[in-house]
Amino acid sequence: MKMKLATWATAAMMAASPVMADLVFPSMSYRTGPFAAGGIPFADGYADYFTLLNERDGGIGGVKVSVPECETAYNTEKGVECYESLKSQNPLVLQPLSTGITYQIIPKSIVDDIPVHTMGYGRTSAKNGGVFSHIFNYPANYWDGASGVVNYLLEINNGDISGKKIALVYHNSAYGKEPIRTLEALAEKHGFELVTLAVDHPGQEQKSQWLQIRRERPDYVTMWGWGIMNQVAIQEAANIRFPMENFIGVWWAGAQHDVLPAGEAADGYKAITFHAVGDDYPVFDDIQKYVVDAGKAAGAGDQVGTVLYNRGVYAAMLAAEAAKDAQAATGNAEITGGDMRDAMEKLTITEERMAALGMPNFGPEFSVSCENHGGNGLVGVAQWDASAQEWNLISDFKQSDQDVITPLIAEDSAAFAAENNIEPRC
Amino acid sequence: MPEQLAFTIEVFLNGLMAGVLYALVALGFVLIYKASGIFNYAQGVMALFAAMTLVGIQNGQVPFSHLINAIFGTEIHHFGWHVHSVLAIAFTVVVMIILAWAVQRFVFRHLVGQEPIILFMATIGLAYFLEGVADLMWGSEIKALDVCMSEGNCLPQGMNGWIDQTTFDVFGYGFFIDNLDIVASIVAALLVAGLVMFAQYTKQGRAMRAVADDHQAALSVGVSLNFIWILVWSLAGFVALVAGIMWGAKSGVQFSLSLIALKALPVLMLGGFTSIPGAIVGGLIIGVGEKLFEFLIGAPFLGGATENWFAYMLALLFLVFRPQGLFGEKIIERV
Amino acid sequence: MFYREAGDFSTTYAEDQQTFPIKFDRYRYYVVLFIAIVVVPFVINDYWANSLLLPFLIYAIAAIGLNILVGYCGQVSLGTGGFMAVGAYACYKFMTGVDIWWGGELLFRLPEFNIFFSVIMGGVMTALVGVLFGLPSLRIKGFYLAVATLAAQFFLVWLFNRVSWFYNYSASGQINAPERDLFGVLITGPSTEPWATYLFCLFFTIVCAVVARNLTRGASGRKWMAIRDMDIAAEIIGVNPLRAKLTAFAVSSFFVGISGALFFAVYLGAVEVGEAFGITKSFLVLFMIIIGGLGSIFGSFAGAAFLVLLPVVLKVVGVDWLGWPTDIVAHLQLVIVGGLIVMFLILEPHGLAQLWRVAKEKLRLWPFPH
Amino acid sequence: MKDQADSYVTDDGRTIGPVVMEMKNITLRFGGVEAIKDISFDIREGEIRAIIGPNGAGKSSMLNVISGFYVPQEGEVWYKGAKRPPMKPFQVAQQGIARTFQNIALFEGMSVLDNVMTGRLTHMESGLLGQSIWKGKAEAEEIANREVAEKIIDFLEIQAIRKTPVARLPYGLKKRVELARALAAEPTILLLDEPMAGMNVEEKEDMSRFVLDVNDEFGTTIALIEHDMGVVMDLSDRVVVMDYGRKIGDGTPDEVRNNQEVIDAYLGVAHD
Repeated sequence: MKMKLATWATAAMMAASPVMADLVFPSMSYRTGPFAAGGIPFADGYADYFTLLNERDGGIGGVKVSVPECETAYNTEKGVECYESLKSQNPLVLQPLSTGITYQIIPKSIVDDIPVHTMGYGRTSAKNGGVFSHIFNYPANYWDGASGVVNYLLEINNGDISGKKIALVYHNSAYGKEPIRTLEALAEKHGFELVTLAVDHPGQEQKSQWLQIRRERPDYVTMWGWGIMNQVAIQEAANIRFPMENFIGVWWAGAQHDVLPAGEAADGYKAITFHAVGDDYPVFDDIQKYVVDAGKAAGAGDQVGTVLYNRGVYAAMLAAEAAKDAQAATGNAEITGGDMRDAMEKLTITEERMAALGMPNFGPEFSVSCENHGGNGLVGVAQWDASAQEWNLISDFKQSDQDVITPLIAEDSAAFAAENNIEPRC
Repeated sequence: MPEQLAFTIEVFLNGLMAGVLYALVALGFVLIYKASGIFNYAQGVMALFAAMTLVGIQNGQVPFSHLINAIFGTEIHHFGWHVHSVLAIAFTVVVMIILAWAVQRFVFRHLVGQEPIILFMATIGLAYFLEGVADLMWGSEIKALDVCMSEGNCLPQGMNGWIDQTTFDVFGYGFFIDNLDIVASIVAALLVAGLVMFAQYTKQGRAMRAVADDHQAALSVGVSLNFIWILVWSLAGFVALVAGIMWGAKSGVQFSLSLIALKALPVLMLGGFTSIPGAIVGGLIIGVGEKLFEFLIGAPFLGGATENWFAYMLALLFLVFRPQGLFGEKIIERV
Repeated sequence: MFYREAGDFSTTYAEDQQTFPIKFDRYRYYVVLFIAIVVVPFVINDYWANSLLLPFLIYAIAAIGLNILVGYCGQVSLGTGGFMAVGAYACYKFMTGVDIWWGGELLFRLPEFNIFFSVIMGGVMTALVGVLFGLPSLRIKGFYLAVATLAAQFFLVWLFNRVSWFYNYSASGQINAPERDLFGVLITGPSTEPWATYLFCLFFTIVCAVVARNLTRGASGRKWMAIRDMDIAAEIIGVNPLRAKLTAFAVSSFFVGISGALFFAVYLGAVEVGEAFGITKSFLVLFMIIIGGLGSIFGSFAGAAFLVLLPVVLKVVGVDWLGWPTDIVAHLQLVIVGGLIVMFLILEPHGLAQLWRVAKEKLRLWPFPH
Repeated sequence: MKDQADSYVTDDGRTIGPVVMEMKNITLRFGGVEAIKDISFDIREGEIRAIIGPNGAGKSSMLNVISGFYVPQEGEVWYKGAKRPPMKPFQVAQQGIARTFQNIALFEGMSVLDNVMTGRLTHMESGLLGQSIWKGKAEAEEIANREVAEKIIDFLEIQAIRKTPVARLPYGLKKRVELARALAAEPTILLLDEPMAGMNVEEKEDMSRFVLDVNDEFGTTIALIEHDMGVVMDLSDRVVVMDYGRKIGDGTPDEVRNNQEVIDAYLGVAHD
């Protein structure tokens, strides 16, 4: 047995070694498993944008980009295997795409000097770059998201939601429990009542939760759902005739595949977002021309312009921009993970910059600093139009309530620093 | 009517409806176990497989297109036609019969006489295999399931509120019952009635019952075991298709659909592996029990999401006090 | 001629009852041990340790544990994931200092245990929980018991997710292994050396395997096997079925708990209960012992090695060599694992261990077939 | 009839001791069916006691009552001069009552040696911890008990198959291994449930010889159920005859042979 083990491991090592000096942006995707429906469009978008850079611009700064894909199936152990095999290829930035894998990688990435970008997931307090030197979660995190939901409710209620009742339906996992603390703090601040309802994975049966919502009669329902839970929740909300426009999901519960199974009934459902929706941007024309039509698309090419595809494109764009900055800063076309990290810490995304890339107003403007790895926490709201089958941005990106979130982040990152003997850098 | 009571009744009713859906899955288990002593863990995956096949045929997908494209570098995905639901269901039934034959021919024929636990593990392997095949065949993205018997006469996608309104007028309080659940209940009732009729009044049905009763005796009067086993696997495949349609209409068709098997297991513990009435009554008890527990105790006092383990705990406690299950006879052990 | 036992006689019962009565086997065993302890630590790197060897060693412990329960005692359990979670969370609590509360007041806080003892405590706590969930086995048998163990699986996962005491009230509900050392060598945390974590796990694996072997070749093992083969007859010849089953649950859970603790503290470093210790984990370990061989310690190793290596090999072949999309390879992997399980059950219900035995028989006679 | 406490010497010179086990008015019901109706009899130390009767007479049920597997609704079991409290089968075994089964109940997944060693389990008491370490007390105990087991194996002439898995053995040998397992327990009373069922004449002769030798060499008290009247009459000191759950005769083989009720039962006279 030992013999075999050694042979195969050697084979694995050889296969995992880098082939040529490309700029390596690994894609830790999950095209299988319970969350495949969400993983496929993101992975397609991420890969297609880099393919576009290669095809249209000849790479970044003249160096070709390679996107080795490693299937994690949203599973932490596979994520570890991916991390270890990708580590040796000099990756510039990792997008673990799962909260579990992120937590696993956080301490290692510092040791291995590989920056990690967890966009809209992962450990929220990683926003405190002083403690989490290699973790970036710009442009927004879950606590921004929770605050964004409340902000939007304040907006449509003319700034007063005291006495209102808001129910949170959440995936009974670390991810789902993320917004609770923020919402509790906000409930105190704004005087609304918070009801929390847990749904066990996978969430195929949510009758009792929605019957409780029927009983509690909340004014608004917000949802931290993922996977099949989203579709069932929207269906059940329709069943109890809960008004869809009062139902707001997190950005992981606001894609096409979440609302399509419910059909007409999902019309009016809302979800927060930190990037634009729809395919009305010049960059998609280029993707169509250089990537899809050229037969180089990562998937079937039918996902272009869907919410999670856009998120993949957006993540790739942010990574590519940071890489450009790093090349400019070092004066070197071939950069390392360390260079990339330094550039990410100084990244500034402006309206002009996005427009120049063919993505005007695609996401919020933000800038990163050592203290702030999380951007400004600008959150927008999109709404589903079932008849046109498209998402529309109905509230522009707005600042989340930093008065509430900052102390929570300070507290949690301090705990991590204490646990791991980290001296804050700034 | 006091609010709490009204809500409790509502939860009770919805629990019954959920129980019907659980029973629907459990039924497939019972059919196979009764006839062949195989505890078929793959029943859930069969539901997924059936539902995916149905949607795939409806949408004119090319089976294994991803694999073909990967190997030959082609770009094929769809045939470009759309098949009517009724026809698609018929095709799917054919596929399930072929599957039943293949399972019998390539797996269980070689495992005749093995211990039950080995057979059980084989079905777990089968479950993985089928899941992989289903994904390879039709792709792992989520698909909406839309079944129409005729134009405009489709499976309901959501409640129309009629019951709510009517009961509100009568009791001064509206009861919520999902009309998909009502459809499911009717379908389940028809299915059970059909199965009973089949078992009672057809030659094959009688042979099936004979096999369930005593393999040896059935063999000795000239019943082909092989045929009967293919028959029950086909029937179980059909039941899986119905369960897959009902669950798929609720949540779309994707990977997690296979996990409905886990919902049926406590039902089986309670009702016994060999009893069709047991599966139905067990399903109802589990459905009502877990909903009421979550509603009255779980959510208010324990933080919610208790349904999964409560169903198992309920079945476990029940079995500790009555090991023979709901409808089983007291077992006299002999040496 | 490669493998011979001629001229190899036992002259005492002690010699006859040792683990490897045949000299050739014994020497090979020493060679493997030598390589594992002395050679591997010098050549190991991060990829080997974290992707292959640690999961192999840790799953081997879990598989040995489950094999005692299923393979030796005949009690099928689908609760392995839940029991591993108990080990992981117990280990976490002991390594960060257990805080005992009463009526909202902090009564006292145990000192932080050394990582070594934390892992042991993970095993001990799991053994206690295992006994608790083993109690119904006296009345519930066969499939009914298998399904009943799912109650443990779901309940335990729910419990660790729900009660914040278990994850020290952290905001995310995840548990993170803080940096801990043994004799000044880091064992947990991000800065560990691969050889250190490897040797730490190897130590537990070897001890667990030896203990399992000792138990199964002695009186306890015979009691378990008697219960497995015919529980009524066993009871009539004087085996207390409750005690036999509960010791099997306790020993099995102890091993599973150790593996859960190592899985969390040394291998992953951070886990979330529902994801890491869900029902798929229960099935995975069960597959290991089916493929490896029920009722065989060697089989537990073989099964663990097989299922840890298979995905990596498939990935290398499918993605890196053939260049297929990752999702197709992942789907194929399901097909292959499922197909292999069915194939093994048809061709060799006793798994890799039996194949190994048959191969040895053949080798013994080679080159003369008779 | 001799007094319960007395010993006596048989014609062939064996000493039969006082009563070691006594069944008093045992009644056993399954639901509405009475399997045993108010039966009393005793077993003396060192004797070979047979229970005979046609199929369905309740013989096996009687054995199951003795080994504690069935709990009678009425009646008492006295063992070594004291009333036996309700106990589980394994406790009965620990008191020194071993048995074989009508349908062989060997542990098919284990070797012959291991099967015989399971008979020694009631004599082994090292704890889990000791066994985990193996070296020391546990190993010493293992070897001591192995020696006893090997003696039994020698005695029953099954040395050559000791490492063979029992599943591979032919029927006759299985029966012998089962006897070995029961003997390994060094029981006070050995219960044999149809030890010669399904055997050919030669095998029967072998088995009869073993039964007599066991009784002779170890002084083990034996209670056996057997169909073959010839064998029973040759082997046993005293015989209980059962029919339809009732006792219809009890005494020496000669007494039983001449009992009218027994003759009727065996010749099939219609019951009232």
